[in-house]
Amino acid sequence: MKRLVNDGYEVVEELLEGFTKANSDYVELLEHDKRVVVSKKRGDKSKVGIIIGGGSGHEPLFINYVGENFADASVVGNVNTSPSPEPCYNAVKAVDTGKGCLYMYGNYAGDVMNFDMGAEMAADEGIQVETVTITDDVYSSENIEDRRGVAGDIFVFKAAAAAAAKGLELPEVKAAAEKANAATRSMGVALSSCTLPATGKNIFEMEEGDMEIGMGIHGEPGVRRDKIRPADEVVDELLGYILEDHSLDSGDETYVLVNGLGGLPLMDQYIVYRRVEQVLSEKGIKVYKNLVGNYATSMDMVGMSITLVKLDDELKELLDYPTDIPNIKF
Amino acid sequence: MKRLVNDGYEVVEELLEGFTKANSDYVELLEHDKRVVVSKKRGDKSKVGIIIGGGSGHEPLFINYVGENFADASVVGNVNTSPSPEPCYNAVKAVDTGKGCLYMYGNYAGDVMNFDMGAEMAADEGIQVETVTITDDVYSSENIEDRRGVAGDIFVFKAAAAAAAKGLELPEVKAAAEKANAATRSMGVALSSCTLPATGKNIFEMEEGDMEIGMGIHGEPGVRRDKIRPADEVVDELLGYILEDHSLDSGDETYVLVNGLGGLPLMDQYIVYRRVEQVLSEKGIKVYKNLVGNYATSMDMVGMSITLVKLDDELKELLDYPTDIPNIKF
Amino acid sequence: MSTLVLDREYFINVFRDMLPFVDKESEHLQQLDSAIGDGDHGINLTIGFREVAKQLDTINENAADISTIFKKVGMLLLGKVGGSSGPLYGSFFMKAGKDVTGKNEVTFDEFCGMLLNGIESIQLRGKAELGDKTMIDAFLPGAEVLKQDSPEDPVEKFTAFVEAMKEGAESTIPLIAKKGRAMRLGERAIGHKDPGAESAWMMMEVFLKRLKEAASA
Amino acid sequence: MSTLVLDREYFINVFRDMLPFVDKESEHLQQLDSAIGDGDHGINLTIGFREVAKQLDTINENAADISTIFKKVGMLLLGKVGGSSGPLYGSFFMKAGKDVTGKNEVTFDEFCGMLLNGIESIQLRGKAELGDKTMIDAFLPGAEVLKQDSPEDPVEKFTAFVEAMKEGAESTIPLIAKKGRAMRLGERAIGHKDPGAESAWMMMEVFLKRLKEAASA
Ligand SMILES: Nc1ncnc2c1ncn2[C@@H]1O[C@H](COP(=O)(O)OP(=O)(O)O)[C@@H](O)[C@H]1O
Ligand SMILES: Nc1ncnc2c1ncn2[C@@H]1O[C@H](COP(=O)(O)OP(=O)(O)O)[C@@H](O)[C@H]1O
Ligand SMILES: [Mg+2]
Ligand SMILES: [Mg+2]
Ligand SMILES: [Mg+2]
Ligand SMILES: [Mg+2]
Repeated sequence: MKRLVNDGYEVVEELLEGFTKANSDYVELLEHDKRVVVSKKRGDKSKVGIIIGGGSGHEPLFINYVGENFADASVVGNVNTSPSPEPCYNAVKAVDTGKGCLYMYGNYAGDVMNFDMGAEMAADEGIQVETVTITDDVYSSENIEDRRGVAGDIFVFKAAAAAAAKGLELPEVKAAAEKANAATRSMGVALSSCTLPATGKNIFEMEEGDMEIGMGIHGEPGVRRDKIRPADEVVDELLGYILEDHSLDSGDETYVLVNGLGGLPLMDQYIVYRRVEQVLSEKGIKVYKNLVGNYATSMDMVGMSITLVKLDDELKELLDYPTDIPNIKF
Repeated sequence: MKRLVNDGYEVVEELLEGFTKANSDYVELLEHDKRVVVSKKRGDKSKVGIIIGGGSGHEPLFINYVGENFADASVVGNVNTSPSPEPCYNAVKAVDTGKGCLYMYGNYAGDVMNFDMGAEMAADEGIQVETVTITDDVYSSENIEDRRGVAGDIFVFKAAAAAAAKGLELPEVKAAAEKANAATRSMGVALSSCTLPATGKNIFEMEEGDMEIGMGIHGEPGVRRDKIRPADEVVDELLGYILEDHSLDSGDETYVLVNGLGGLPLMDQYIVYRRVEQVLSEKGIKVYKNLVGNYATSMDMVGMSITLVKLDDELKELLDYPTDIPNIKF
Repeated sequence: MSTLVLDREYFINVFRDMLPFVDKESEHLQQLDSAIGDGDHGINLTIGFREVAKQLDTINENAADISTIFKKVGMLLLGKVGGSSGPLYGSFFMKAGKDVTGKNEVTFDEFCGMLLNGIESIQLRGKAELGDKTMIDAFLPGAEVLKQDSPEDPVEKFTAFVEAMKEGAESTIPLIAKKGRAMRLGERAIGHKDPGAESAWMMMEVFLKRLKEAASA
Repeated sequence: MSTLVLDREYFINVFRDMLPFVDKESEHLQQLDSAIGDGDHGINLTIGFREVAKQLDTINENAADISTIFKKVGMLLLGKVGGSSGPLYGSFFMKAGKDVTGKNEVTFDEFCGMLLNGIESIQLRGKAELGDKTMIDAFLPGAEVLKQDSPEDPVEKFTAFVEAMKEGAESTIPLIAKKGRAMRLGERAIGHKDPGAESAWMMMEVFLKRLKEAASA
């Protein structure tokens, strides 16, 4: 148990208390539902409501992506567990300005069931809610629509949030999210499990010196278990899967994210980025922009993922849109 | 060995290659000395050169703190090891505009010897270099001037960099750094060692479930080894040491940093911040601003430190100065 | 047709037994979920039934009928758990209560009907089919037993129900998953029992234990 | 006064022996540094002497004299290692070369003088005193032996020098540190040998081994 928490069953409440205190200029919890983080930077113009969410334990995902020109609300579940329907619904009630709302979250069975129930509750009151589930994790299924959402989430969130900030209507905002999702591919590797605060234990055991290619952000098993290899070889393998799946050709431009899962040193992440850039530039693929750091974690899991977004002018404009969110430059 | 690196003796070169590629808008390596990161945002106005540095393995410290209105150069040592004199000198040659330079780094014997030799080399050529060593780690000595520098570094850097950006002269810039250093106190706790890339091993062994109060950012032993206790108790103890040492009274304002050492989940850091805020507000001490995240790490060490800066109007103005550095909002 | 009648006390007792049951099995369920999921199934049930335990007296005091008790329990699970098992077990209990409005005791056959309603709602919510390696693989064989218009005594029938569910849970071991987190595992899911199928029959066994008491009373 | 003369080949051989020596002792030195420092003393020396090994042939080809060889080795350590040991050992070798300009062989007594110069520079650079728990605790007792105007044969004298340094290193065990990283440890430093003191006598033992060869040749 290498965690600094109090009661393992109270971590979400305490996390949210700390987070909202630390960022009281940006966010607050709904008075009547402490599982909904709402932006204080919404202003009073009418726009499509951007609602993101999922289980806790991925910080800064999802809560830090609430703010100006980003999400209007984040719905917060228990650790590694989708939020329940009521906060999904309460988020809609809180941020809808009459133009409807867009739910965006990683594609997991639990999230789909709960957010769908929230959307049904909103529909009963005549509020329109659309949904885009994010499916960037290349290796999680052959069928794109069955894939999981991992760190690529943040590009989909940002594209849709920018579209909403520009004043577009719900169908266009949804289309922006879908477009970003279709352009985004990720693949990860883990060198350890994360520690569940409720049990103080690892989700699964992993031998020191092993790695799992393709492991999910909740510790779902991946492609295969292997001995840790040099960073460059690991990058080459991950990029191999991504580029096989993604039509990125010489002359194309990408937004690159090297995302730490929580326990991997930033040093290693830059070493990884170095190799990603080498491989892409060998192939003539241009890095338009990049992010290197812990943007979507699995608590203390040691590992990282690589995300490539294939860009066109529309996506560039959306992903360049200025934002102001807690602690993150994006 | 839970690290993603190639040759453990090449990590610094590869880190710097990745970092400068990822941030080519902000920084470059000196053509003739690849251990000096130089800002591309220096512009051409004459100002006091701000030079920071130290060993590698603390990323984002020191390299990410180079940029607009922040450091002009960072000198990079081996892992956990001060840079040698030559790059310290080369940094001065690269950024001096005739107004002299200020060296700032954590107070460690190795750094002092090497930077001092660099300063002597510069002095031989008539370039004035002043030095402020940072001494924020409360428990590292009774004598303030013997204390180590840890995460509080970043406040000292920023204060001096802002003073330089405002066009102040070297003595005033140095005075700003000294003032910030005198106002800054930190104390940390570690739940694990970091892994040295050269050996693939922990620096020291720590029993699962143990923690070390007061451990240094390179793994230097701290006050005492103990069983891990609930986060709130750990915070109370650390704050106890800081507040005993620091004259912060009801009505005072502070800048709070909860700094992750690399392997501690952001979730836990927010839980810690929650308690820090509770204790301070009980004492009537006002949090002016805060930072929560990995700002100065020890690679994959699991742990965190708390830093409190006692503010007055001058420090507020300096610490509010707008900056633009890679990936960090500060 | 059996003449056994179950009163609200029976159901309150069963719901009171749930937390100790979950506490006992939590680690076992976590291990199953670790192998093919995200390791939290036991935690999820603990979170849900802690809340049920906390509110059960109040629910009992305020509920007009058995229907309300089931609905409230279902809503607590739905509201507190999240994930997959929150909406699935939440719907199960909520829908199990739907046909017994106004009643403060139900016959054994009515009780079987309640469970069938609950099972139906899990199917509706999760859209899983037999062989997808989910709790449905336990519930559907159990439902077959419940539907049989058998002359047996209630305890025997309910024992057969739980047995069929347990076998259904066992039957998930060699399967490749088609729903839930394990879906992405492909062949690597083979050899592991589905955690939701396991918790499903075990939860029904809690009903069985109290049923034996009620029948012999 | 001894008549032993040491040529540049002797020194080149010693510097060539440094990397194998460091490779062998690196882990041991790391462990000492882990206990009271930051665990990298062995790594630091490895980094330094890898570079020395890489450049030694070139240095030998281009160096006009023994002085230059020492200065170059010192500069490599200074430039590549950093930390505390970089400037300390760097100064040691640089200053050891300062009085032997133009020479391609030195007498044993000149060699002792070179070492004394080196030791002096470590004191100047680090400002540590006897009992501060640093490499100075090994070097100063060694220096006393070197300074003795003894009639003994060189190998005997140098053996006594290394012995005195080794004892000096041992003497750091019960000390509280006054310099370097261990300074902050207070009482917790007690019971641990200083890594720099240990590497110091061991490095001098590398000189001793080749000296025995040279003396018997
Ligand atoms: N679509 C579905 N239909 C029926 N049961 C499902 C479905 N998806 C998941 N399950 C069940 O839920 C169980 C997992 O529950 P739990 O671990 O609590 O949720 P989560 O997967 O969100 O972590 C699985 O073992 C499976 O039995
Ligand atoms: N001021 C000093 N004077 C003499 N020796 C010193 C001084 N400071 C440190 N040392 C020596 O340096 C050794 C540590 O070297 P090393 O681990 O390579 O550097 P660092 O402490 O920078 O990691 C200590 O064991 C001690 O012998
Ligand atoms: Mg879950
Ligand atoms: Mg060091
Ligand atoms: Mg689960
Ligand atoms: Mg050291």
